[in-house]
Amino acid sequence: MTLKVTLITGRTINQGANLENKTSSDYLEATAYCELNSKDAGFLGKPGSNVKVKSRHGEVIVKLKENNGNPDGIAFIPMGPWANAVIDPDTRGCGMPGFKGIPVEVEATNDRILLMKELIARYK
Amino acid sequence: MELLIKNGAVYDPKNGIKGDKTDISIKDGKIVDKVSSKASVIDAGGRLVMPGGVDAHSHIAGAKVNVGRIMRPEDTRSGLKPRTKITRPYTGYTVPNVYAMGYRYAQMGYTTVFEAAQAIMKARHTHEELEEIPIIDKGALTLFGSNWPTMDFVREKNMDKLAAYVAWGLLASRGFGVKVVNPGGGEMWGFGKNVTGLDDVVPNFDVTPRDIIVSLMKVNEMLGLPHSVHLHCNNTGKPGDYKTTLASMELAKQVRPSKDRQVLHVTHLTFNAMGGTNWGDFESKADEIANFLNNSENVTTDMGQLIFGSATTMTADGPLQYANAKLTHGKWGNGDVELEDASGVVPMYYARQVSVFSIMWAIGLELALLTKDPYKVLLTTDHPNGGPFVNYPEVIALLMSNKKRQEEIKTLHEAVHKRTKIPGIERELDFNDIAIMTRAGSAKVLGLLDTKGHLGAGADADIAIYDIQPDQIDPSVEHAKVKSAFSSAAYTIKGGEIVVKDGQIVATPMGRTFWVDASVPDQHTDIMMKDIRLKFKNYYSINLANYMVQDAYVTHPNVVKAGVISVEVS
Amino acid sequence: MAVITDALCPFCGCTCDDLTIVTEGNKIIEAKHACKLGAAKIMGHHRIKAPMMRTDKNGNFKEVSYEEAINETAKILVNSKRPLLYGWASALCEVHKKGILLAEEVGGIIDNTASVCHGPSTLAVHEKGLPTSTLGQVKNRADVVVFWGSNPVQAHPRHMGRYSVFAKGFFSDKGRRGRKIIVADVRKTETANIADEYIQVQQGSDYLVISALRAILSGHADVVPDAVGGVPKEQLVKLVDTLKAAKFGAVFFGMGLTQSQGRYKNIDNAISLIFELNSFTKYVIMPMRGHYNVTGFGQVCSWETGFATAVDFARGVPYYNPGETAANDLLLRKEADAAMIIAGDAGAHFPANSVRHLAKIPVVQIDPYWNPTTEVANVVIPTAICGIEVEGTAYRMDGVSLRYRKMIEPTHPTDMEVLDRITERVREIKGD
Amino acid sequence: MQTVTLKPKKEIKISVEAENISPDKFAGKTEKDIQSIEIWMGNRRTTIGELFSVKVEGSAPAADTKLVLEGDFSRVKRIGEGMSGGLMIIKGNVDMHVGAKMSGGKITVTGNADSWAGREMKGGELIIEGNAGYYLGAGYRGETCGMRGGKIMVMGNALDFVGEHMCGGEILVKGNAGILPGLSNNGGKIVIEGNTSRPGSEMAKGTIIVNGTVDEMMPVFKLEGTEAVEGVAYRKYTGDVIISGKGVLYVK
Repeated sequence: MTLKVTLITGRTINQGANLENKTSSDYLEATAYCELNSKDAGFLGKPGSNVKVKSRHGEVIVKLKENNGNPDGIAFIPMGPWANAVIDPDTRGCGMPGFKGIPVEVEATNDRILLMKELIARYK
Repeated sequence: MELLIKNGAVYDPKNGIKGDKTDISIKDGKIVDKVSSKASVIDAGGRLVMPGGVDAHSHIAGAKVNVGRIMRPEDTRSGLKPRTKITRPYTGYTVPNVYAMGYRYAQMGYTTVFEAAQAIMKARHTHEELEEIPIIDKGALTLFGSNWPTMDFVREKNMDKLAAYVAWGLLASRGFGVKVVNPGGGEMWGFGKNVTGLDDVVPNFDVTPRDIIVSLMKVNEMLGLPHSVHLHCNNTGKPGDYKTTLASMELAKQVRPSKDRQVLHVTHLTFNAMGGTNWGDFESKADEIANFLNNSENVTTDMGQLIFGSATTMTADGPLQYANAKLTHGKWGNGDVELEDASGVVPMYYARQVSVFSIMWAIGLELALLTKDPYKVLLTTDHPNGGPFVNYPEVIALLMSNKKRQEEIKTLHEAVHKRTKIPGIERELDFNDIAIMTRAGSAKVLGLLDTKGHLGAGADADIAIYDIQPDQIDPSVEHAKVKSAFSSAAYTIKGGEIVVKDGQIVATPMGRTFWVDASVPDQHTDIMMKDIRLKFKNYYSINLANYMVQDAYVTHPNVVKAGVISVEVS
Repeated sequence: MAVITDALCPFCGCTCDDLTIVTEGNKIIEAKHACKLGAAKIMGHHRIKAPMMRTDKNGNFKEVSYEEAINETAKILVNSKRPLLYGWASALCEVHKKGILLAEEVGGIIDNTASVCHGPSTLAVHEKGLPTSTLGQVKNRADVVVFWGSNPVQAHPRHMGRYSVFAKGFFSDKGRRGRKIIVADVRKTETANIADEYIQVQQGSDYLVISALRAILSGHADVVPDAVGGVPKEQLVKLVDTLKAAKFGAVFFGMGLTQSQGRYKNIDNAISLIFELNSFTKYVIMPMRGHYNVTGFGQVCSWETGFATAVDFARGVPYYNPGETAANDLLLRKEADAAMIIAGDAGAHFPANSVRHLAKIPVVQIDPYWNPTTEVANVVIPTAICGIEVEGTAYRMDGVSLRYRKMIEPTHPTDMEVLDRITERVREIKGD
Repeated sequence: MQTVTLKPKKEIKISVEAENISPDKFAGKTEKDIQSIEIWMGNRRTTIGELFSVKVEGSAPAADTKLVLEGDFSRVKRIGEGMSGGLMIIKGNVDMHVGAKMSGGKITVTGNADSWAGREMKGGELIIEGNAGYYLGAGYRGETCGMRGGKIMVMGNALDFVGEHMCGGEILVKGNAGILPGLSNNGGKIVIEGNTSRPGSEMAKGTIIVNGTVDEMMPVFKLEGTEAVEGVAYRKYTGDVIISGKGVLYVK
């Protein structure tokens, strides 16, 4: 099924610890995932399975994770290239793109998560 | 390198020269008795020659100045001048960028400027900015009036420890002198409170503003610092504050100066000579302050003249600034510094037709005109509190021309007639008075009169030539010409180098930073440091090892030595 | 083996200055007292070895000399009509000064990573000012601390211990027990888990909630509806009482405010709340700055140009208007025709469309590490790591400047050296 | 009457700063004069003649000068900045700051205008037949006053912060407006025919009328009952109560 939720992005300690280590699998582990609470995640699959996150602005494959700190309908992806594939680029006259509050659709997928280099290669 | 300035109408108050045609010889950055025939020559052609201007109180660098810039992009977009091959871009009016700061002072013939307040903990920032201000010599006064160690040592009545702390604090901040702002009030503002007068007790520290001021004056003289204590009084900026100002000035009688200068400099009197009980019955009490100054020998002041238009108020007086922000309903910057002091920044617009501002405009002028000795009242605008320093020529013209004052008064709120004395004051200052208030006097107040503010042999070759001939102008009538000449120097010479010609910057050498290295007996420092180390262990949010300003931030130092001497306390 | 004490951490805006660094040879073997973030950076990762260039973005890099890479960089900048010089946050103030001079020389736009972090906080300061203090004031005095849209457990791990939650000080000798901790966020973060009170705000509604608090504080609870932004009115009324009861309150905010609906207006509103709370008791507010010296760039840029960031030098005088002159504005509008990215990673932290434009224009990267920006760069110049291999100045999140120590000797030229050489080459090409 | 027609010679990608395109700057000038007027493209100083073809008919003072801009001006900023009189028709889209600080005359944009249209406007008339971007009729960073006088009409939609810091004048948006219109309003009148959200925050003075739906109301207004404005019944609110504001917000 397709779950319609609001996406926010943000820092995490593992994302930060791998900030200078972005070609590594540790960085991918730390940033290429989407957190939902277990109720929302339950509609999509098991934690650790892949999901496709789609917005008006793009789509990206990331790993599903559970975090029950999230209220219903709120998805979280750590800041980084995977999150940025779907965020709202509009700077709304302030210079700041929309990293939080993006309507997205999340669905289960068998597609694999792109490596950092592959992800950026899409933009060339 | 040699340079000879011929045919100048020289005003050099320290050396008693009042408009005489005197040649000035310059060699290797200093004024000398004579130069060889190889010297380059500037023919001043009878034009006005003065020592380079010296400003003893201006906010030109550091945390609160930058807060002003960050708060005010609308100010930054005024005064723009694009970069040239010689100069970086100029920006801003009340809060100029570092480049405009140096260029504009030099263009007015000023060569030495002192930043009036830095907290030790934020001194590194002050010096980062000072390092980027071109041309002028500069220095910064260090805040001591609400510092926890100050209050501890005052409470213990241990002047040796206090002197050791002041000496160490000057070294830590590369500071030039002791600034005291609303003593005790800075600490109380930590909990949103304030002192209301000299005898309020600061909770937890058990000292009064009176104790703090007197103790700091004593150790200032014990250390024989070049400058005296530099005081921003308690209650500043409130109707009726002149009483606190007078009471604070009285305290100076308790201490004898260690040098040929005052023991207390009370700053920006426009904000401290206010009568009345509220903004409704607000009136000028500049006459009472002037009366005090006329009968006292150990206190000096500066005008802090108000300039109509845009200003940015900035001071370590945190509670005053919150009160100001409540009046303006506008932006409020607050910057308390742990264990040391407070600070605040509030934009202001001084409109002519507002009674309070009309009266404040009169206060600065009254003070300068009613005080007989110009050495006792320096010309400042407390930049950018009363207004930006680029308006000094306007102030000079006002002081030299009653006609101009009367023209101005016509445009002001009628309160200026009823609640000030300015309409009836006819005194007009002459070029010698102006040279004192902007050169010799400021240098004397700072304790730098040996090398600054005069044109005798041994002085720094800092010289301004203005495009007016004193014997052919009547400043009383031709005040516009006077203002224009002081706005744009024909020549500014800094350390023997021509930096301004016909009002344009032609060279941008780096000036020096003056700071005071005061020695005290090692055992006093050792005892004092025990307390300081505890403060860092328990209360500061950084380590002692990372506190003091390193040499890397003072790349062109001019170190003035001082140290413990015995002081007579009457 | 050598030991450096009182060393400063070059990771986040806390700039902890109590690290003990143990080195052996020219290698760091231990970073005592550092948190996970700081330790990761200090202990280091794989570095870019040598300068690289490629003629085509899909082509391979070839290693080149510094001289070649610097010459190419200068050519790219001089030929550009609208160069963007972006990044700067993981560099020292000494680098910023040189960067601003270079931006002036090439008529470029200089912007820093605050653009996607606390840039909106600066816009709010233009509106309302900033009632703040140094962190030691919070440590010594605070009895109420609010984290709004910020999550120090993940982003500033030692903030709570050193300054805000557990720290003990002169008037706060009870530490955590003497403080009320309030967290307002859209999800229950790890920081919320240690709070005394958690306010769950509906995503994008912070502005409304702050206005409701201001209305209640100003005695107008009557106009506030039963719930605002998902928060029940009773909870808001209670929160106002708690805030007012403080002797010293501090509000720390993060990207939960700067990046959500309303952007800087959320902070603008929060600053007004602080202004009004000061009529009752003492309050300060502070942004939780991310990179260790992102604050420093704003300081340097302000004293050099009068504007804190996003400064356009195209016409020789600084012009400033985020929304028009910030990095993503330029990239999304496809205005920039060249970019130099230094000490920041636009490739990783900009939206896809901005990265797409970077992929189309000549890009120079100056950085110690290989990251997504490298993938879209034409020229890559590796440099020494500021704050580890290079000493100099950085500003803590509260505006306290500190001098970073050198821990080990650099194996690459410093950013300062590289920028000096680029500027020199730019002047030669321009014939100045 | 003088008519000047400008057409871009080629596609403009790098932003052009064109405060010199205004009746005040063109009045009484020949084609050659106008061609040599300075204009900036990115960091390059160039001329109007380099970028645009110029056709001049007649010669007149600014008040009787009409500018016709044909072609793509969507990367040309600051057109008509500070304009004091005359007419300007921009046939198509235009970039940021069109009509900024204008004090008189009339500008018509037949397409869309990007952000800051009519910034700090003092007088005159600005008509945008398409959509407007952010900060329509707003101020500059840090200023306390945005639009002070004159009239702006947008036939389509406008984005966030319409009339921020407005101190006078009138703005009419026929379509929808983004969030926070009339923010920190200190005078003037804003009419939004369509929908909007969070109008009138920190409003001290002035009037805002919303004829569509208000998605989210600010919790800072006092409901004063209903009132008819030109025969239409509205719920009338006053506020912002936090700052004891005397602003009036009418919502249908």
